Amino acid sequence: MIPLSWYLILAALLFGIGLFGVLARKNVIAILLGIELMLNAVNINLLAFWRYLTPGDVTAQIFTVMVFVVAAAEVAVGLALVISVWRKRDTAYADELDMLKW
Amino acid sequence: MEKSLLTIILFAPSIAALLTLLIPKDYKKLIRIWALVASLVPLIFALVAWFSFEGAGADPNGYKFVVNQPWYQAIGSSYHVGMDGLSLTMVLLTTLLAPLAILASFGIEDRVRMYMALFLFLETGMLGVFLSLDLLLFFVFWEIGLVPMYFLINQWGSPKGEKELWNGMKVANRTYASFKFMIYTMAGSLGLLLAIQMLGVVFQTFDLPYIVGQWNAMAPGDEILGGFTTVGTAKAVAFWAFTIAFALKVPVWPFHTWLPDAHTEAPTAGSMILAGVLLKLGAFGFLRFVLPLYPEQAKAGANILAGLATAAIIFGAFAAFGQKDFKRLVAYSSVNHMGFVVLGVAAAARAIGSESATVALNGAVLQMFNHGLSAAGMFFLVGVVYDRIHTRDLEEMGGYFPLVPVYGGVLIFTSMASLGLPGLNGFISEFLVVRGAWGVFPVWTALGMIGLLFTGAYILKGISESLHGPLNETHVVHLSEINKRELAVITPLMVLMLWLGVWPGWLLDVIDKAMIALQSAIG
Amino acid sequence: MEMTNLLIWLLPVPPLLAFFIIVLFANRSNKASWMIGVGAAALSFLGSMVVFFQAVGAEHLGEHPFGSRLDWLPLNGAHFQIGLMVDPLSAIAIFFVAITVFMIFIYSVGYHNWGQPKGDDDIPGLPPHGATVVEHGHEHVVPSIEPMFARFFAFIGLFAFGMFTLVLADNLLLLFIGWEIMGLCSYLLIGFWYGKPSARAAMIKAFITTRVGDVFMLLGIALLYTSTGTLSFRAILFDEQVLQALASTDSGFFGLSVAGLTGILLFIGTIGKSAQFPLHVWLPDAMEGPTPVSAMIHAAAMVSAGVYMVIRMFPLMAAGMEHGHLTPPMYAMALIGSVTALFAATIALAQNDVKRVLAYSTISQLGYMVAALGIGAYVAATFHLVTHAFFKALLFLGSGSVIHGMEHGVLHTGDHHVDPQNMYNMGGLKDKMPRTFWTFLIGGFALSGFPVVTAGFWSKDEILADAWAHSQFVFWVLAIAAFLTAFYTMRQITLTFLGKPRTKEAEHAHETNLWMTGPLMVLAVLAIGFGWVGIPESFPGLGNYSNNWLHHFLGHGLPEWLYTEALEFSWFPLIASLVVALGGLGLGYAVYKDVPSAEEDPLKKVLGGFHTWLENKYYFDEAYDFLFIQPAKWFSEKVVFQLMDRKLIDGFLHLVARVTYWLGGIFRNYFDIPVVNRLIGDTLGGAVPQWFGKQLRKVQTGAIQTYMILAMVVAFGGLFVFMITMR
Amino acid sequence: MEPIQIVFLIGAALVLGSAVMVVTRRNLIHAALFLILTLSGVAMIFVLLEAFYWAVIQVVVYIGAIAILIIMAIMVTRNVTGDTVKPFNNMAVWAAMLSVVASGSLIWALSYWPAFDQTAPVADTGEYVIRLLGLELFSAEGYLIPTMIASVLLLAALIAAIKSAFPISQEEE
Repeated sequence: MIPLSWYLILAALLFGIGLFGVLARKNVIAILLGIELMLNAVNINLLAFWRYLTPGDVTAQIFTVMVFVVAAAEVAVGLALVISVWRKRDTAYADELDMLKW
Repeated sequence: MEKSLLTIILFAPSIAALLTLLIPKDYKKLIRIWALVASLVPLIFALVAWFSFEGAGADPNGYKFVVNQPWYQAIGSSYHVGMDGLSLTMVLLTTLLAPLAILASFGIEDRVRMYMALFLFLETGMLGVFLSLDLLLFFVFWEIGLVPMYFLINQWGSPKGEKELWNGMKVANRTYASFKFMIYTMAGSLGLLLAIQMLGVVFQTFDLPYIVGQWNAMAPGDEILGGFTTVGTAKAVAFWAFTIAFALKVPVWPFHTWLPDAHTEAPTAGSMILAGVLLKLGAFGFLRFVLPLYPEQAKAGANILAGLATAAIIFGAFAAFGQKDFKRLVAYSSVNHMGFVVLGVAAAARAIGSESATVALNGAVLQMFNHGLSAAGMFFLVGVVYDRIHTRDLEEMGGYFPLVPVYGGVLIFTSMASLGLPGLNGFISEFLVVRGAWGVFPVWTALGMIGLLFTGAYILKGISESLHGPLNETHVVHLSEINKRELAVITPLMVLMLWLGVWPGWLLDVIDKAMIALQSAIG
Repeated sequence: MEMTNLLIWLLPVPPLLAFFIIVLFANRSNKASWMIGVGAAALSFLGSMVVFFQAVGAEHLGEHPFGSRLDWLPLNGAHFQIGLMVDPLSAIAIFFVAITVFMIFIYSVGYHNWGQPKGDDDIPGLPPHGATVVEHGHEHVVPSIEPMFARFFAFIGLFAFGMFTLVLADNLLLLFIGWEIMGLCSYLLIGFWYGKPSARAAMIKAFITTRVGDVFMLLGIALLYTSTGTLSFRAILFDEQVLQALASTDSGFFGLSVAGLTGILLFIGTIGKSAQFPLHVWLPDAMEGPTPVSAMIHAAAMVSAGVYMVIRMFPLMAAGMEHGHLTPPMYAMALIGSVTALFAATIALAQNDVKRVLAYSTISQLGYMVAALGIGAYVAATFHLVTHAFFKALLFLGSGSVIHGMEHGVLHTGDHHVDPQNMYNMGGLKDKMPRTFWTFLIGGFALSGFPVVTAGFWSKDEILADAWAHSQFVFWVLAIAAFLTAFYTMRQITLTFLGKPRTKEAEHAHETNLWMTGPLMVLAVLAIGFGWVGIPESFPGLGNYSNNWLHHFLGHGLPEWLYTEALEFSWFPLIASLVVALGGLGLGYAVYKDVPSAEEDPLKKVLGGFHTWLENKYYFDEAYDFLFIQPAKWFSEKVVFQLMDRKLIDGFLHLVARVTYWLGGIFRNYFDIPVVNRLIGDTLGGAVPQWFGKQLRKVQTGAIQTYMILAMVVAFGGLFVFMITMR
Repeated sequence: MEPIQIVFLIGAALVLGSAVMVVTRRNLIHAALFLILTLSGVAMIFVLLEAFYWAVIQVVVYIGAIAILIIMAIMVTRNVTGDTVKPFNNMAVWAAMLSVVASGSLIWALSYWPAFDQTAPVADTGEYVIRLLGLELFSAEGYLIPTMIASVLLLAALIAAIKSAFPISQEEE
């Protein structure tokens, strides 16, 4: 039998890897990949909680639905923005997009 | 549905205003159409309220569709809204005029998005005043209405004209007018706010029906505020605070000079709303707050109020007759017409509970509605001409009738409604006011007839100087016939004017019941 | 009965529908417009005749009039009702209204040159100038169609609607509604040719002057409503208790009873509407409108409405009358009516405009009716109202025909400086326009009261007989006025039709077409025949063949306590009326049969300087302008607006602003600038925040990941610290 | 070591290993391919959690749609093979440290939770749950409004994506 902790540790590690990707990568698409990893970690946690704590209730699954929706929307908008930025500024590097600087 | 109806009516415009801000500012057409469609939402729900009003359940105070939720619990204020026949009438007027005014301002090209958003916010402010049953909530909405109007006049007002002040300082007319409007209303609001706070301290709540019940049950000699003063004194002071605030808004002579300035300088749609709805806020305040809260003081002060109302009727008519500026003429006509409302209210205050009082109140409320229609129509029609020839000077106008026969017909129709021609709406309300006031203030009423006579004079002056008279040749090129969009604005108003003139029963029935209830609540 | 009650509601509807249909749909088609307009008038006419003859056949119509009512205004938990009603008075009224209105509609088709080509340079707002047509190779000018042909029929339809509503109303408020609608229509129609400055002035004058009366009348209505709680004619006028209560309650104004005050207020309405002295000034100017409008205003509708109203309210006016003592309203009516009758007749003597003479004669005749009512001659007043409607409509339409004929001459000669309305430009038209002449002659004789054959004789005779019985003063004034009437009527006929043409234009005048002369002939028949319904039973000779139908029919429409039997016959008034009528006519012909031009008017020599006064209508217009209009303009512009609003009220506000501004300046100069700005602002407000800003600015790299790292450091660093400390 | 635990460890290793590759590969195409591998691993974990439905969704939505979308975006924006620039920004070290702190503190925090070492109860996780999920999603007492909002969000995202990815029109220039 697998204890709940294994899943949580897996999710935490996956989250950490994703976070690193988001913080450290230059390419905007790579950042998006990191975000996907983080969202997956969340999903693992949600489903693990569901299975171990409230298997008769579907609230956790509802949240999973929401995470999926957010992920889909985020990818769609994110990629569209990437393409738009690419067209306008000819770059896909996050650290070059610093027009907000003082 | 019944529970949330008023909330929807109230906040649909402001939500729409927020959404308007999301549309990119260059999509002017989209913004206009969106604003128009959004402003139809409250209208539709107001119609729902209208048709379900008879069958809806009333709370013990006679209000329907009531919502009462805690809002500002620490000081005992709550989100308490409700509707009776009076507010139903006013809500109907507001929600009807708002889409028409927005449609009328389709010609605006400058910062359309902000304009429309302000307009929709303004609608929420006005509706809030009509629906609030909580004094603090009422005051919040009362003030909210000011801000958009200030900017509408200040930013989109007529760009021409300068006024020289005492120290040689020159300001644009619209700046002067908007400032005057703002300061004037704020000045009245101060006393109003203090009086409301006083009530709040005494009763630990701002709930209007509760306060009305408690307040009138107290003896004038009772000490309140920890022995600081007595009920009688407090009432007398608070009565004048309320009265002055509302009298400024109506406006009653001699507090009226902000009105011609503001109306003249405001953009067309702003004038429509200003005359059509904003003036009604003051009159509404008299009916909703002053009469129930201070019946004895109102009775005592009624004579003064009636005198000022008569002065407004007479001097408003004279001043309108003395104008060369078409828009200012119409603006002064508002002073004249609103005088009848106040006269009716004053008569009712003096003779509360009698048949005359009911008739006078019916007349006053109907006059509020009617003036909303005809004044909005008149301002719009003046705006139509102004859009084409860019002047409001009657002396430069003349001879337009053969060039624009449809416009001419519409102008004559609307003018006649404003003049109070029988068969059109204004007559019935003026007749009812005269009938109600005659038994109470015969001398004031008789003097008011001078005003009624000069109403005819200034209306005919407006018509004859613009439509008839020698043609100004330079205007011929610019003057085009009223277009379909403009007709769409004025047609609903004209239909209502005629309908109310021929068969006012449908509206008066609601008003009548509300006015009887109002008086029985005072006792 | 049920059918009739329904039919009554339908009587005013066709003209109203015609108005809306023409305005909304048919305004581009002249043909559709006149057909709709005339058709509507015909429908109303037919319906009116049906109702009228049913009313004549009904028994006890006075006690049980036709009609029905419905709830209109919800007031105080109950309803204010409006309804339509046909009692003897309304029946008579719709009879003459329907006929004259119908005739005027037909006449208008011809008058506005239906069937003629479009004018060369006609513009809306001015009368048509004529069109050039080429016929058989040479050009000539013919009359052109009115440019606003359709609009005319719309307006006049609304006018007719107003009058029908007014005469059928069963309460004062509905009557007032019809009253004011006519006010609007007369305004629109008097100013029909708004391109003429005189028409513009006249339209406003008409509206405002009548409105002076209207606001008083509105007060009267409000007073009556306040004191009785109803405005229904049946409930007020036919209830003796109500009337007595009104008559015995003090109103608090001038010692009048409520009934007296109401009566006088309502009568002021009539003074305005029926152009009685001193509010008569608008009526002569109303000639600026097209002639059918003049006929409408003078005969069928507008001014008749005023008299109709006081006739209708007669029981109220007479409330409190005991033993022949006149009540205050009746006294006022007798006085004002007789003064007006004489006063207007004198002005008519000196007018040269063919329509203006008729206008003053209208005022004078209305004075007759009002005076008659003032002395209690209810039936006689009504009788004269009806006969006057017929013969005055006839005269106006006839004069329109004359003007049309003259305009024909003007078009022929092309000399547009010749005024086609000036009687001194006419003469000898008898042979050119025979149909117009004979009908005009009948109308003129009826107006003068030519004995026995004309309707005017019978009605005027009855008024004089009543006056003789009740008030000598009124009798003598009216008798003099009757003499003057006969005189100026004959002067008019002589100058216009008899003798020789004085101008080329008159030589080329031309009889008008059947559209116009047809209605003239119908009205001529009525101007003679209608008199026969009211021949007194005791009249020598003829009385044997008459039962004085009108007196019985109308008299029973009054409440019982007011009903009086017809007067005993008396010779003196009869002889007097014979003398004044025949004498006036004869003298008029004798004096004017050979007058060549206006300068040689024989009256000028006789009256001297007074003639100038008459020519200028006693300078009433000038006096009103000086006394009321200019002061009102000055007061409005200079006093109310400039002085009161701008100087006083705004001045006060600016003073407040100035003081505030001054106080603000002091605070600024002596506190804000030295203390706040320099001391606190420049050091604490300036230097310190600036330093912080410089430091913090470094964080703002603009790179999103920097921000994220910062955020994460806070979040997870916080969690880490939390774990360490809380473990 | 139970067999199921070994399976879990294999799955976990797959997930974590390929995730590390995702965030470190210089070539974005490779990174994206590794992402697919990670997502497959997660699907496997879902199977172990008896969330079969979600495993399927994971494959369909993430691998089938999202991953493909990302690959296409990469191809649009970059010369994929010749990516010579350094993949990390100059804060990579800080980021790595932060990530470790984040994972560590999360695990550390969770380990104090009583349910941390709980084992799975026996439960019906099959058809019944899917049915319940459907009912809850679309009933007014349940989560209808969030569902609606989510669908509106998707629609809005769709419109926004179309709008912003569209070729630059004249007015925006």
